[in-house]
Parts: sequence; C-alpha cells; structure tokens
Amino acid sequence: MNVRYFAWLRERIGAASEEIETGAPTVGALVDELRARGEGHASAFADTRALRVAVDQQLASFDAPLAGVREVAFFPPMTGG
Amino acid sequence: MNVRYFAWLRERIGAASEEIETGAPTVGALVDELRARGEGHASAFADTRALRVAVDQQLASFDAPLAGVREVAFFPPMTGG
Amino acid sequence: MTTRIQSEAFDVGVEVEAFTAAQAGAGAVVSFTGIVRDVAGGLRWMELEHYPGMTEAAAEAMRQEALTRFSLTGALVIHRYGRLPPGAPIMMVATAAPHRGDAFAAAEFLMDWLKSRAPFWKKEVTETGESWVDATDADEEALGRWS
Amino acid sequence: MTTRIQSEAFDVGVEVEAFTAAQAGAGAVVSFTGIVRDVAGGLRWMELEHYPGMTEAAAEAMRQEALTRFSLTGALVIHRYGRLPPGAPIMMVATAAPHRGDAFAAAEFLMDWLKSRAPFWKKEVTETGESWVDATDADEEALGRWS
Repeated sequence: MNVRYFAWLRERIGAASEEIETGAPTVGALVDELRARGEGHASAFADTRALRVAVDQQLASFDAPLAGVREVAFFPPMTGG
Repeated sequence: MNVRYFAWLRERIGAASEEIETGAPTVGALVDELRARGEGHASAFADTRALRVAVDQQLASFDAPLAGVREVAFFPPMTGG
Repeated sequence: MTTRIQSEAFDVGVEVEAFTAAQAGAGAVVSFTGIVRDVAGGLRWMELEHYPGMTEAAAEAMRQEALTRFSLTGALVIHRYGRLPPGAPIMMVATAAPHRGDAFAAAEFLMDWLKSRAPFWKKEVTETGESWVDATDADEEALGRWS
Repeated sequence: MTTRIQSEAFDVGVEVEAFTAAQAGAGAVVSFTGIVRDVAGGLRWMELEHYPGMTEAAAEAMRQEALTRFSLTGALVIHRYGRLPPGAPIMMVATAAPHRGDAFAAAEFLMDWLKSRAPFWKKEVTETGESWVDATDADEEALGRWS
C-alpha cells in the first residue's frame, strides 16, 4: 500500500510517501502501525483530530476499511482558495 | 421649475421636460396641477403608486415640499443593473 | 474614476485586470457583469434610458455606501446607457477586500441597489414591437436584506 | 477545460473575458479572484502544496456539484500551486447564470468548498522563517450554510 504525507506531516515524517506492507483493517489500525515506525511518525500522528485522511484519493474517516485500497494519504486540514 | 419625465411617462406625456410656473407647496399638489394639463398628463399620472419622484435629483416622496426646488422628475420604478 | 456612466462599450477583462492590479492589500476580488439577455427570442436591442446627473450621483453614493459598510480596499461601478445588443455587457461592479466575505457582500449590495434605485429604465426592442421592462418584486425585496 | 490546477500564472482579465464570451444565455457573470496577501509584512512568497490527481478530481467534483445545485450556464475553476509572490493571483472561480442570485451563490459555494475541501496547503515563507497556514474555524463553518 502506498502511504502519502502532505504539508507539515510530510516534513515531520521526512518522506512524501512510503510503500508499506500492512494487514491493518482500518485507517485507524494503520495509524497505530505507522506510529511505531519512529519518532517522526509518532510525532506526526500524536493527535489524529488535527489530521485528515484520503483513501484512494477520496476524503474518508479514520474508521474507513482498507480492504482493496491502494493509496492512503494523511495531511492537515486543507487551506486552499 | 423644471419638470422632467422618463421612460413611459416621457412617452405618454410627449415631452422630456417642461418649464412650469407653480406655487404648489408639495409634489402631490404639483401632480394635481400637471394632471389638468391634458390627456397625456392625466394618463401618465393616473396612478401615482406606480411612479417614483426625484426632487433636485434626490429620490423623494409625494408629500415632499417644493419650496426652493429647481427640478422635479417623475418616472416609473427603476430597472437598472 | 471608479463610477462610470457611459454609452460606450467596455471590456470586462480589461476592467477586471486594471481594477485587480490597483488593489493594495486585497486578498479577494469579486466582479459581477450584467449581460443583455434575449429571454423571449427576437430581441433586437435593449434601450437603456437614464437621468444624466442624478444617475452618476446616485451610483457614486451607492459605491461610497459600500465602502463605508464593508471592509474594502476598493470598489468600481460601470453602467452603460443607450442601445445595447443581446450579449453585450450592460454594467459591472467590482469589489476588493482583505477577506472574501466582504468582497462578495459588497458586490451583492451594489447590485441590489443599482437594480432598484439607480435611475435607469430598460426598454426591449423586438422584431414585433417595443416595451418597457417592469420592475420586479424580487428586485425590490432584495433590498430588504441590507436594512 | 473548465477546471485547471496549474503552477503557471494566469491572467485574470483574459480568463474572465474568455469565460464571459463563451456563455450563451447568461445574464449574470460573477468572478472571484484570491490574491496572495502579505498580512504581517516580510512575506517573501507563499508555497502551495497540493495532491496531484486528487486535487484535480476534487475541484472538478465541486464544479460539477455547483452546476447541479444552481441554475448555471457555466463554471470555471483555476487554482495554482507552487511558489506565489505577494500580490499574485492564487486562484479564481467564475460562474454564469441567467439570474444574478445563482451566479453569486454558486461562486460563494465553490469558494467555501475549495477553501476547506480541496487538497491544498499553504506555507508562508518570510524573511525570518516559514510556517504552515492554519485552517480557520470560520472557513470550516462557512460550509455549514450549504448543507
């Protein structure tokens, strides 16, 4: 699964994307796995209420299922316009 | 006093403006005098609820006083924009 | 000159570009353009009558009121009179503000007032005749939200 | 193409003019332009990050939703990414409709959604450092009026 990071999440983790082998059933379970990958990840995911997630490029919630999903992206609230 | 007409009022009266000697104390009294000038005037002023008035180029009401006024204009509701 | 009452055609793109370039400190620019519509078919042109002198003063007073009421960096009003073919721009307003809420509100405020209180009268000239456009209740009621 | 996500600068006047000319049956055209503001002083540039692929799809979905929800003849969305200096246009929307109410509402609808749901993130780069712009409660709350 391709996991992507944007804005300060990307900076804190130090990578724009990672290819990850996971059996996590939901976004929330994936976040728990990612937190264990190191200090940068733990800091980035410290408060998921401050984060947004997209599953296969659609905005989703943290309890969204991951079966068949190819890409998950994490980022702070958007500031376009 | 210069009295001006716009849009269908101008067409019905057959003049864009008239120079009128009047002692009418208010717009309403002036309207009564104008109605007596002929059929066109009478028809134009038949229903003043359908009309608007400007006194010295400021929107006004039909009971506005005319002392010292130089120009009165009558017209239907505006349709700009 | 940021209130212009004119018979000449104007170029919406040129006006929006020049207005936008002149706004220091603006984060938001809104423009509105009104265009002659051939609603029923057969419209040859729209004839716009106005009240020279009063029209300029009334439109400028509305622009000043918008500048007072909203937090703007600038506002522009252009309104044509005379003979206007279908598809021609009749008028435009542009507003600029630090924040988008003020720019949108000021543009709608100016449109609502210009529609019902600026001394213009529209006559439709069609292939079969001509008729004055009636004022609508909706346009009159739109003013209520600003009181 | 009526949704464009691009790094290149665009010319507001040219876009408004071309959009307006393409609208058959429109009586009202509204445009909104967002401009980089140097709020605190010392802004060198704004860096706009986006999510290639998702950004285009999300913006186009919002444009389609505006066309469905309001009575429009057309809608345009342009949004830049990359390095944008103070005073540069960041993005614009344009909407056209038979009546002005739809054109104004659709432009505000698109702005509210693009602000908070299109995947863009702004970073301010100043003479003394850089920082990500926080999302505001006001922008989030603005979405409430469309539900």
